[in-house]
Amino acid sequence: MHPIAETIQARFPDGFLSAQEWRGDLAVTVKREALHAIGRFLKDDPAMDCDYIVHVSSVDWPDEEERFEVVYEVYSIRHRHRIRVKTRVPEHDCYVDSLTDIWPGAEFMEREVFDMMGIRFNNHPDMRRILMPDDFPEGYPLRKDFPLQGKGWRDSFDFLNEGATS
Amino acid sequence: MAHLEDQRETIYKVDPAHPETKDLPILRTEELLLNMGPQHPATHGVLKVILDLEGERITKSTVVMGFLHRGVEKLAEHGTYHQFIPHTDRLDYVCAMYNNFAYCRAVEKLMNVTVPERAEYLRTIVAEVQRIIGHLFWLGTQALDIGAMTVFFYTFRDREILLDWFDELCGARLTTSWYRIGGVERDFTASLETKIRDFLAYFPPKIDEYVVFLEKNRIWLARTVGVAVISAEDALGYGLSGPTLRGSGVDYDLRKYESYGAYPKCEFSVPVGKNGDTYDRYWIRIEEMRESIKIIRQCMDQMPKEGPVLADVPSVTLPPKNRVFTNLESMIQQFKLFSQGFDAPPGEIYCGTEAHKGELGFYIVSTGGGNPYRLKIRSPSFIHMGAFDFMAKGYMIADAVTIFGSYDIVMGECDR
Amino acid sequence: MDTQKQTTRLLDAVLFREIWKAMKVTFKHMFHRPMTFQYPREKRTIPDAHRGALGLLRYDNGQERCVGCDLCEAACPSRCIKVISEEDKSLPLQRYATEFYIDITKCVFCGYCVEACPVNALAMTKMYEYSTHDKRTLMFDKQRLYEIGDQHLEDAKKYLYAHNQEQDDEESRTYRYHFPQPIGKTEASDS
Amino acid sequence: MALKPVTTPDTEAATISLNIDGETVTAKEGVSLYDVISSMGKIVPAMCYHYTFDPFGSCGMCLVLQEGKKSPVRSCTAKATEGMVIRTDGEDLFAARKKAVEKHLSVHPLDCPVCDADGHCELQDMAFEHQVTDLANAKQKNIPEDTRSLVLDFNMNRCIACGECINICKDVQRIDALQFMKKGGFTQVVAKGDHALDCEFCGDCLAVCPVGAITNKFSKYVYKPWQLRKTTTTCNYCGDGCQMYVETKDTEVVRVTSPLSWKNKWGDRGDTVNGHGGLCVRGRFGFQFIDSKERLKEPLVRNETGLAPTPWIEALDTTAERLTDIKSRYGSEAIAGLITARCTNEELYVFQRFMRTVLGTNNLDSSARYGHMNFVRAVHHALGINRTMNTSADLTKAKAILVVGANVTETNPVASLRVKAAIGTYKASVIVVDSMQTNLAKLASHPMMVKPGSEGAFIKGLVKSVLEQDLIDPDATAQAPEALSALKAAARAVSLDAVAAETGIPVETIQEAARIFAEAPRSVILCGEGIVRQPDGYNHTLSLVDLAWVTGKLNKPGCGINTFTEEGNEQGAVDMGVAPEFLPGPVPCAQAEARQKFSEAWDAPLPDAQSGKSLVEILDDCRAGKIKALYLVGENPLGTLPKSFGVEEALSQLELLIYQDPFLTETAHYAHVVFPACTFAEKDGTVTNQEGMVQFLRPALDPLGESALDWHIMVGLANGMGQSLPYENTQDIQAEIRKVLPGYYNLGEPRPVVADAVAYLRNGYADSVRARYADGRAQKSGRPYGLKLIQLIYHSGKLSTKASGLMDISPNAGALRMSLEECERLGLAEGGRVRVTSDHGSLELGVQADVNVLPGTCAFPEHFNEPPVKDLVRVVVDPITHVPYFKSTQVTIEKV
Repeated sequence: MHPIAETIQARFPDGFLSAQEWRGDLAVTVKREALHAIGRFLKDDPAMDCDYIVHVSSVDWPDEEERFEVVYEVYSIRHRHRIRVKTRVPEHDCYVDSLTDIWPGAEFMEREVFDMMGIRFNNHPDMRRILMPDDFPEGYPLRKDFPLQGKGWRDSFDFLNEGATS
Repeated sequence: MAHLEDQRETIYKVDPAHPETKDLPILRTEELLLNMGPQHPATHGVLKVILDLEGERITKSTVVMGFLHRGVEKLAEHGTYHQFIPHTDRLDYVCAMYNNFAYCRAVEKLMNVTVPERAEYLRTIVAEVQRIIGHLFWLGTQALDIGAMTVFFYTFRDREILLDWFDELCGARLTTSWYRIGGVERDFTASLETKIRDFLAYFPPKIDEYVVFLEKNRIWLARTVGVAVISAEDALGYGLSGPTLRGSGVDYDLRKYESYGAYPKCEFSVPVGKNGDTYDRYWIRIEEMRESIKIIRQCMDQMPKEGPVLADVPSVTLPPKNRVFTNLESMIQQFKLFSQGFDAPPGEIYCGTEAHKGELGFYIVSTGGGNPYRLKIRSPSFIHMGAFDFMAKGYMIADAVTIFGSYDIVMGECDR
Repeated sequence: MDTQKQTTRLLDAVLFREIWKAMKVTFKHMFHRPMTFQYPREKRTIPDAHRGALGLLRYDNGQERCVGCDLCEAACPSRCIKVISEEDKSLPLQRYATEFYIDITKCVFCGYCVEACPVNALAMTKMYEYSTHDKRTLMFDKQRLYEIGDQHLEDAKKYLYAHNQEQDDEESRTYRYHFPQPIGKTEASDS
Repeated sequence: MALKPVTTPDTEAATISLNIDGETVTAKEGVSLYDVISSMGKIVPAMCYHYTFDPFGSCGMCLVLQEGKKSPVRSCTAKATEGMVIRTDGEDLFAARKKAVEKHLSVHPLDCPVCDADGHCELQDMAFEHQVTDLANAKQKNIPEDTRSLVLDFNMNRCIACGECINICKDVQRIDALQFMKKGGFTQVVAKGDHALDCEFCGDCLAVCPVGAITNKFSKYVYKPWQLRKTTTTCNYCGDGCQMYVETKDTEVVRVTSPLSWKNKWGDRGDTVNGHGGLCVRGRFGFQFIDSKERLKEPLVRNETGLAPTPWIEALDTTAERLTDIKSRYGSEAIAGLITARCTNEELYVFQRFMRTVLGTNNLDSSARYGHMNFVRAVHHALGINRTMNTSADLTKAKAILVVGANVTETNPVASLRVKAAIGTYKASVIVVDSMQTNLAKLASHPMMVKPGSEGAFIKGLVKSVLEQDLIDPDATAQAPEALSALKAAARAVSLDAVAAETGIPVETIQEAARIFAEAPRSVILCGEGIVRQPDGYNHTLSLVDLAWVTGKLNKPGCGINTFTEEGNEQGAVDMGVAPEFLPGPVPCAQAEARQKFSEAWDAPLPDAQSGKSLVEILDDCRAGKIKALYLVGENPLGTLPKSFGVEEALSQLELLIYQDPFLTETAHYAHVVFPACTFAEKDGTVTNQEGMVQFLRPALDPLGESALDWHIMVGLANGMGQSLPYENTQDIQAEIRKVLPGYYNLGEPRPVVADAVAYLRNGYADSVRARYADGRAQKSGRPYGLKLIQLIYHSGKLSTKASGLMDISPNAGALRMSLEECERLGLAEGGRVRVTSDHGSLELGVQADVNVLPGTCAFPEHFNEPPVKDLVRVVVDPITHVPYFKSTQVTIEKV
């Protein structure tokens, strides 16, 4: 296992779940209860020193019990290493602790995750939609079960369809 | 911001951070909400910022975006990897080539495809040309926003030369789609090479010209020096990247430290600022253009004269067209790749590329098959906007334009 | 040194030297040839590789190249192509497109359809002036596409050569083939 | 057959163990090595392999390395033996497989762009997967395309000679219509004897063709697989309920495909037919009616000038108003409703609830009345069950099958594969009793061609013969010894000689049949339209129960009595209580407990149990003017029943005829209101097949035009009448059915039924059996020929006549089918015309020789009304079940 993953495992034996390395990327899967503490550790520990937040993302696995995966990717400018921290949340209890207090940039990225996937973040200063309108009623667009086909506004232009069907 | 519940009218207090307000007479003032955008010429697209003002000072700003949200990430899930390239053109529509580059690099990492050497050089040259275009565009519009109109004409004139060059290279000026997974679509022709060499000779004096307009200009200095200062630590915490981060003195450039393309074979330096203000970010961009010229020149000299420009991996890259006409196996390859796409291995990768705005990254989750299961675009514009409130606090309304101008935002990329 | 710097700075400030310097550059440009051109009167020369409006092509003997294989439809990232194909009952095994639509309002001009076409029936031309008052006319149908192809045949060929879709005329004739005849028989059927 | 695993349930092969890729596996001796590998979940590429038939070994892809052998072996044709050490992967094998693909590619034409299989082609997949590039010495065949067949085009340039089409036709369908032939220097697949293909057109060859060598003519060149949206739904043409994929492009149905395909070739070879998953000609090629131009697209309401298009709201309002009016003026009894059994369970359920609670009438019936009701009522009465007793797997494994009056290969072609598998794989004895030379009779071990209308006599003969030969099962009869003696007493009225004379089967043969049936460990009875739709169908079914009971075949595993249904959901119609005598369940309508339950569930009183009229009575009452309003959902009595029955008068008497159908049929011309309904491909819901399996219908298309789902229309009418039915979507209805019929929706697998004959045998059995076995021989008619209205494999009811594909394959010839001998005897060369006279009319029509028709019989497809042969028949109504019989009569034939 990658030394960084080993360090995390040693520090957080309960929170650490697994580590994967593929194509040179290190990804660590942790329990969501431990996410905040691990984030704090990655930021503050001099050996980690991950001061730069790269992105926060989310993946939807509708067939799995813990449906959503929240992905944080952080980077250390000094040590030049990149760590991806992933955690899973079930759909009925869709909360993760926000890491905004550790990396302020997480605010916008987490808002985007909330907007697109519907995962909420505890202690987030401003948990609102960001790209979709605030009153967007139709759910979360990047979920796999978001309806793809609908009667869009283009369908109301008869002339566009006339040619195609006649 | 002061709470407004009981005190709808507040007495303006002297702010220790801005001692110049000391001399102002104490007046009764009201909090003012100013709605800037979404259709404002200086917001580079459709961006709305709600500014809470105390007098002319910004106390809080709320960014409202998403006006150009097209669900690109969702679109990616429903097309093949190859089909997504034209969509990347439309992220940062000013610098399509770099988006293509970043995306293709990410997919190549996923597919483990090695790009032929000549293609690497071609890609690097075009990417650097694109960086110059991006910086020229930024310089012109930023100067225009601040009030210096002349620079705009000059930078756009030179940008035009390069766009025409793109047109000749790939057939389009902006929406290029020239990069391919595993290489590039088309090799340089002799005339393209001559043109780029001509440009290399033509351009450096022009940079000096722009600098003449701005470097000592007292208005420019007044509007940029000490405006939107952000410390290195904060900048990192906010995830800023590119010139915006380097302006704060952080030496973080993926071209150097996670080198790719032909960059490892080129010598160039990464300009780093000191003060983290708008002026430093301007200076870095000017210097980067000079570095780009160096890189292009080195690449043109080092580049192998002959060679394939697209990797020959039958399971990923398209066959040459003339083989499609005559060989069944190439015909099959053509049909499979266009109708179903290539079969990506299950896994996930993140690949960041140093675009001229900052780190443009693609996080791709694949579960096998021809389409990405999830594709996340880490777009610098979006992330930079996250720091806007922090950076604009305490500055004047007029600086708002300067600040987001200094991130070089493009809403297509910001909203995706 | 310090005093000299101070003096320079003072003089800069008082004399607005930076303005003079900038003005010098500006005045120099008065003697340059203008970069702009007057569009409707003057036209840009468009490079061969330019990705303009799409056109459908015919073989030299006038036969439609398109066999209605729908690969362009599959390749299109913006889903703007619609091909309806059918069997040509007069010639068994002959498939052709009965209808071919390109919604040019949706087209992103990426050229993937041309790249995909296994018979090089599609090509992009240098035509770009088709603005209209009526959006309906931007739904190019088969007839319109063949008209474009016929009118801009030379441009279309140049496009194909520029993007390595075809070699030059002579060479491509040897491997150009018609369905359903196998390769090698094309010469005979061409003449 | 050597490689087929020895899986007859009686014997088990010895077990061996072998090592595959380092893992030790056990397998049965003698099975194909390939099967052993695939049972581990490893898929070795193979293009000619399909689990439904024996390995063929032509593609050369399934190479594996066996320790001790230098070169790779073909795993499909190699037998697994003890101690083998096998490697299935590796660079060398990859290269060897690549070579094999190259061999196929090098002679393959360059026509992916025009090929329909492109994108769904195994050769493409293999070439791409094995990264074949730069093939040397590629050459092309130039074989002209064979377009002679009506349905399939053969392009032998693309053929890779995998033989899948030939094998599946031979081994699974047992039709054997295709063969290899060396022609023009190439081995090609051609129809037998190099004629135009003329077979059942099940399309299995099309489904398994891994390349585009066999093309579907009805959708040739109009699609590419990647454009199509695939919807899994259930075929609605017959009671088999085959799963199928309706593939649509935008708003048109392009083709129908089956789970059986080359993509789905790694199944359980132990039980081939179970996982066959194919379709018949109707399911695969009869899809054109779905988006037919003839479909009704808007509601029509009759005004002075005729039926005029009317907006939905207005049409519903008028109809509801008029229904309310009739209800208040004449009472609920003056309203009746008929529904077709092609509707979903949900629609049938809503229909009966609508009729019973909103209209308050018990005058409702479904098309299950035309035959299936005989079977249901008989087994309900005798055994307390409501449907077929066996699953399809039982059929395959039966040792003796008695097929009485069931032309299964024509009416239910996919179900017939089970019987074919029993014949072919397990060598079952099959006794086919029919008055036609059925396809099954040709394959059966004991074909018995009886005279028309004598199937019932044959059954009695069998019972008699069982009793005579003392083949009685002592355990079964011990339950009710008095019933056995009653049966014996009753059977005295039957003489085997008389049976032999009536049926034309010698006594010895009858006795042999009885022995085979009684002595086999697992015997199954199949009865079909030749029993349940013919006079006395109810009694004949009861006689079959007698037969099964005395031989002890009622409750033994793998034994039982089964029937086949013609329409997709006849079983569902019975289960949903769409009959005057049944409530959903089905439970008898008079049962107080059930009445209480449903009355509570529906929050409305139920109409009187005795007041209900069945189909025939409804039409009679219409004619008599007692019924004033009739609601027809997909039913077309005018097209179905003979003219002599007076449907025309009945319909013209009505004050309000509401007609709801996808098509404007002849009945619609009498309608006052016509509602456009959807076809099964637009519906969402479930149907119950003849096995009792509840399966999903899923919408492949949006409703065409303004047509609406049947239950939507009923809910709309109910709303218009001021009573709302609480359904917003199909799930609501399903939830209610789940509540009132617990356990009904166990999807995918039918609930086992347990027959209990004891109560029946102990109560009044003696009287009924005496009556049944009393000499009920039909009066000898003076007319020598038996005329049968038969079902064709290419059609189903009248629905299939709207499918242009099926009409192309089997147009209405308008000719009477007669045996060759009879034709010759009457001096009728092809094209001659005859006058057919029955007691009820006379008709002149053409003649067509048909090898399947026995001498003394003539036949006409019931699907066509032109010329109106059906009008020659008079309706006979069963006194107990009220089933109308009008499928056969006696006629005289003269040459014109």
